[in-house]
Amino acid sequence: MSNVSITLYNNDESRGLIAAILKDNPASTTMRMPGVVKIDCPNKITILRETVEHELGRPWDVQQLHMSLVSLSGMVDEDDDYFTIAWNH
Amino acid sequence: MPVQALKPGYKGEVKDALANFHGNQLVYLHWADHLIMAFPIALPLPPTTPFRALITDIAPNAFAMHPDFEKIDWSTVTWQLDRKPFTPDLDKTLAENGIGHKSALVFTAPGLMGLAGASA
Amino acid sequence: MSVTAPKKLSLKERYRILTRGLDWTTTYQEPAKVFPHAEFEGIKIRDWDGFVDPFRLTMDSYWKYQAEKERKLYAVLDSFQQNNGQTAITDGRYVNVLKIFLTAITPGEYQAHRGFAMLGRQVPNVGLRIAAQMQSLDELRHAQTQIHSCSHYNKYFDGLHSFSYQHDRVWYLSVVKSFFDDARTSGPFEFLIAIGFSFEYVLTNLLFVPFMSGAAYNGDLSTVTFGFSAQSDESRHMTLGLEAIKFVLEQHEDNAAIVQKWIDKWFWRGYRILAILAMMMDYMLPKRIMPWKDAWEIYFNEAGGALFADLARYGIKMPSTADVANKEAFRLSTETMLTFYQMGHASGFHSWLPSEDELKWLADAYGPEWERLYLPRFKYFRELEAKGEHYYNPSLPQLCQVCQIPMFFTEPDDPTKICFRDTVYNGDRYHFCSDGCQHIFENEPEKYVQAWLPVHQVMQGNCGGATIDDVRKYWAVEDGEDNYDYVGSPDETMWKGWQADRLKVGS
Amino acid sequence: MHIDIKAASLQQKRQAYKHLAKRFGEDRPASRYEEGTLDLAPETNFHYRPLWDTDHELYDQSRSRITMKDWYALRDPRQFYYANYNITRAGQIESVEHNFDMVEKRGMLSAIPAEWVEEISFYLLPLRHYEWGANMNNCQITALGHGAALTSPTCFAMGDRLGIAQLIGRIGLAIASNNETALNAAKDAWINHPDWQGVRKMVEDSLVIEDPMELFVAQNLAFDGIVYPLVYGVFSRESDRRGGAAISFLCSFMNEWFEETGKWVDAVIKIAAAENDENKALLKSWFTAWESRAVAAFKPLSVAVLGAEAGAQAIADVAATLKARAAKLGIA
Repeated sequence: MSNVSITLYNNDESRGLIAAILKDNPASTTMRMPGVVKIDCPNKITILRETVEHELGRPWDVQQLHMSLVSLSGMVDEDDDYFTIAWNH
Repeated sequence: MPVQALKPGYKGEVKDALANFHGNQLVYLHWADHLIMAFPIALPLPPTTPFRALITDIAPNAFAMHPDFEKIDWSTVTWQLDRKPFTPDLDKTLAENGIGHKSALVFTAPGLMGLAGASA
Repeated sequence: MSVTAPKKLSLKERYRILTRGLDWTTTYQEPAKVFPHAEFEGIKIRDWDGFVDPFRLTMDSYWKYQAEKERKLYAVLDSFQQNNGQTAITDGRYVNVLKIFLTAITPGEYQAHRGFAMLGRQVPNVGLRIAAQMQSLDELRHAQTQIHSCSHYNKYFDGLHSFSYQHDRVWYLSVVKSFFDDARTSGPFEFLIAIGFSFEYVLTNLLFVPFMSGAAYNGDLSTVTFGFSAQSDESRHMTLGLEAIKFVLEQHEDNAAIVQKWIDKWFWRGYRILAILAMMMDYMLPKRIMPWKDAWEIYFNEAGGALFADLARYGIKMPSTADVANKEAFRLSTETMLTFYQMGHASGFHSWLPSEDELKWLADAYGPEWERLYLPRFKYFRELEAKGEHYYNPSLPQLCQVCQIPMFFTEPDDPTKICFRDTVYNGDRYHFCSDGCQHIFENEPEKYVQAWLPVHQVMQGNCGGATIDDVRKYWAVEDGEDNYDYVGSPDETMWKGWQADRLKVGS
Repeated sequence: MHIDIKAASLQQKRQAYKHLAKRFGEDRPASRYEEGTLDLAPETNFHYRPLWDTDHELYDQSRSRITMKDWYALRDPRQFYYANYNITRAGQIESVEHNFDMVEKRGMLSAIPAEWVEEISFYLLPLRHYEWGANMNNCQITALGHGAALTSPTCFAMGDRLGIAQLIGRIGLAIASNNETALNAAKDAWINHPDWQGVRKMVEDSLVIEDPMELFVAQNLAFDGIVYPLVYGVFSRESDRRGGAAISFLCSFMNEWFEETGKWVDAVIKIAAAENDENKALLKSWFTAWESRAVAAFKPLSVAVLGAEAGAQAIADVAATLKARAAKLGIA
C-alpha cells in the first residue's frame, strides 16, 4: 500500500475543499508549504461533492476542483458526485 | 539496434564528422583528482600537434589555476586514452600516438590529490 | 419526432456522447493514410476504444474554467506591474532563477504545445486526441503566461531579453532543446510516454511544486501565480500520461518491453535536465524551501515509488537508472553549481558563491561527505575572489553526446572521479556522462549522431566566430551585463539602489 | 513598503523583449499578443530529423510551398493569445448557455413542427463530423505550420471546432430529450446518405493534404466559406420561416464565430498572397480547386433542404459571395 496525494492552493476557495477531504479521509496527513497544501493518504482519497457543499455552504460542481488543484499522484476517477484518487495495489 | 522510423532508411547528418572541423580534430583532456576545474575540456587541434604541446602549451592555460599544477612532475604522470592505459611518445604527433578524432585523454599526477586531499 | 421530458445524463455519459461520437472510420481515404504515424513504433493496439478518458472536460467547460484561471492570473500580473512587485522580492539574486526559467523552460512549453498538437492529430482515438489537443492549448498557455509574467522583470533586469533566440543557440539551453527535439521527433507513443508520462507525471512535480513554493517564499507573486496556475493544468496532463501508459500496456503484452525502454530513456533524459533545477533550489533561491534531496525523496522516491508499484502488474519496473539518481542526490546541485560558477563569463545569468550561512544550510542538509568534498572548493574560490581573481574556466567543456551537459558528473559510487563512458559507432567515437546516456545512444545511434553539440559547433566556426566575444554575440549574451558574477553586476547595482532608497524613505 | 522607492530609481532599462524591440523600435512597449506570439517558435539548430519525416527538419518552412520572408507577417487581427482567446469564448459560451436555458424553459423545441425537426436533424447534426474534420485540420496546421503567428490561432481554431462540434451535439441531444437517437441517425446519414457523401469525401480528402497552407485555404476559406453562409445563413432563415427559430437561436454562436474568425482567415491569406506572385498563383489554384469541390459537395444538401430551384440558387449565391471575398484577398 502506498500513499496517494493531492496538492491544493492554500487559499480561501480551497479551504472548504481541504476540510471536506480531511473529514472524509481520516487517515490523511497534511504538509503545508508556502502557497500550497499537500494532502497524503494511504491508497485512496475520496472527495465527495456532498461534503464539499456542506463545508462551503453552496453548490459545488466536481469539475470546479480544477480551480484549486495544483497536483496529484494516483489514478483518477471523476463523476457528478465524487472525485477519487487511488492506487490499485 | 536500429531506430524505428516511419519509412526505411532513416538517416541524419553526422554533425561532428572530422571533415567539419577545418583540419582540426577534437581531443578531450582531463586532469584526474582536480575537480575544482569542473569538467574535462574540449580542444580543436591539428592532428600534427606534437603530444608535448599538450603539456607545454595547453595544460598551463587550462589547469594552472590549481595550486597543485606547479607541483606536477610530468615524468611520473600516467595517461589514459579512451579509458585505457596509454603511454604517449611526447615527441610524436597526436595522430602518430594513435589519438583519433574525439578521443579522451586523462592524466594522473601521482601524489597530487587536489585541495584538502579531496580530489578537488 | 416528439420532444419529451429530457432524461438526466451523467457527466460520463454526456462526455462520451459529445466526444466519442464525433469520430468515424474513413472510407474514401484509408485510415492508414489519415493516421500514418499510428503504427511505426511497433506498439500493438487491439482496440483503440479501450482508452479511458482521464478528465471529462467538454470544450465549453474548458473555456469556462481556463478563462477563470486566466482572469485571476492576469489580475495578479497587472497588479504586480502597477505596484512594482519586482522591488518586493527577497533579493536581486532571485531574478536569476527566472532567467533560467524563461530561457530554458518556456521554450520547452512551446515545444510541448506543438508536440501535443501532433499527437492531437495523429492518434486514432478521439478521446486521446481531445486530451492531447487540450494539452496543446494548455502548453501554449504556459509559454505565454511565463513570457507575460517575466515581461515586467525584463524591463528592469538583464538576462531575460532574448529567451527564444537564445534557446536555439546558447550552450546550456541546448540541453533542454535537445530533450524536446528528441521527444518531438519521435513517434506518437514515445512522445506521449516521454512528455505525458515520464516528464509530466514522474518529474515535473519537482519543477513546479517545491520550486514555485520557493518563488512564493521569495516574494515573487508573479511567478508563483503562473506556476501554480500552470500546475493545475499539469494535473490533467499527468492523468493523461498515466491513462495513456495503462492503455498501451493493457492493449498487448508485447508493448511492455517497448514501454519499459522508453520509461528508462525518458526518466533519465528528464532527470538530467533537472540538474539545473537542483542548482536553482539549493543555490539560487535567497530563501530556500527544501533541499533538492528532500524534494527528490518526496516527489520521486515516494510518489514515483507508489506509481511504479502500481504498474508492476504489467511487468513495468522502476527506471533502470533510478538508483544512480539516488546516489547523486547529495551532490547533483553542487556539481552543477560549480560548473555554472566557472562558466559565468559564458552564461546569460549571474552566478555567485554561497554565503557562510548558506554553506552551513547545505552542510546540514547534505552531511559530512558533502562537506569533505565540496567545502574545500568553495573555500578556494572564496580566496581567489578575495584576491580579485574570480575563477572563470578558460576552456570549453566536453559534452555528453546525449544529454549535452558538460561531463561534470562523477561516478555513481565515487564522487571523486569523472564518469566517462564512450562507444564507437560507424568509425566515430561518442562520449557519455553516464550509463543512462550511453544506453540511450546505443538504442538509436542513427538519431544521436545528429546532435547539435554547442561546443563542437563553436569549434566548427558555426557560432559567430572564434573568440568568446564573437560567440557571446551569437548567443545574444550582453557582455558585462547578463554574464559574470552577480556581485558587481548592473542588476546588483540597481537592486542596491532600490534598497538604499527604501532605507531613506523609511528613516 | 516597496512602492516607497522613488520613481527616479525605477527607470526601466528596456521597454520590451529584444526580438520585439528589433521589430518595433526600442521605445515601444509590446502588447501581450506580440509578446506571446512573435518569434516564439524555434528556427534553427535542430538536433534530430523527425523519425516520421526524414525529409524535413523538425520546424521547416519547406513543408509548405508558400514562401514568406517573415512568417510572422501572418498576424491575427483579433490579437488572440491564450488568455483573451479563452475569456472571449467563455463569454460567448455564457450566452449560449442562456440560450439553451431559455429554449428549454419555454419548451421552444417542442414547438417546432415534427417534419422540420427531422429536416434539421438531417442537415445540421451531421455537421458535427464536418467540424471534427475541421478540428483535425487545424490541429494538423498547428503541428506542422511555420511560425507561431500562424500556428497559435490555428490551435485556437482547433479548440473552436471541437467546441462547435459539441454544440451541435448538444442540439442533437436537446431535440431528442437527451437521447442519442438523433445523433446516431445523423452519424448514419454522414456515413451512408447519398446527399452527404460529397461532403464526407471532401473532408476525408482534406485529411491527407500535406501542405499546411493548402490545408488552411481548403478548410478555413473554401469549405467554411460555403458551409457557414449556407447552413447558418440560408438554412437558418429557412428554419425561422418553418417554425424552427429556436434552432437559429441556438446556432447564433456559429454566425458570430464565423464573422470573427473570417477576419483572421482573410488576413492570413491576403498577406501571404501579397508576398509574391508564386504565392498568389498557388493560393489561387488551391482555392479554386477546393472551392469548387465544396460547392459541388453541398449542392445536394442545399437542394434537399430548399428544393431544386431555391437550393441551386442558394449555393450559387453563397459561391458568388465567397468568390467576391477571395477577389478581395487577391486570389480570385
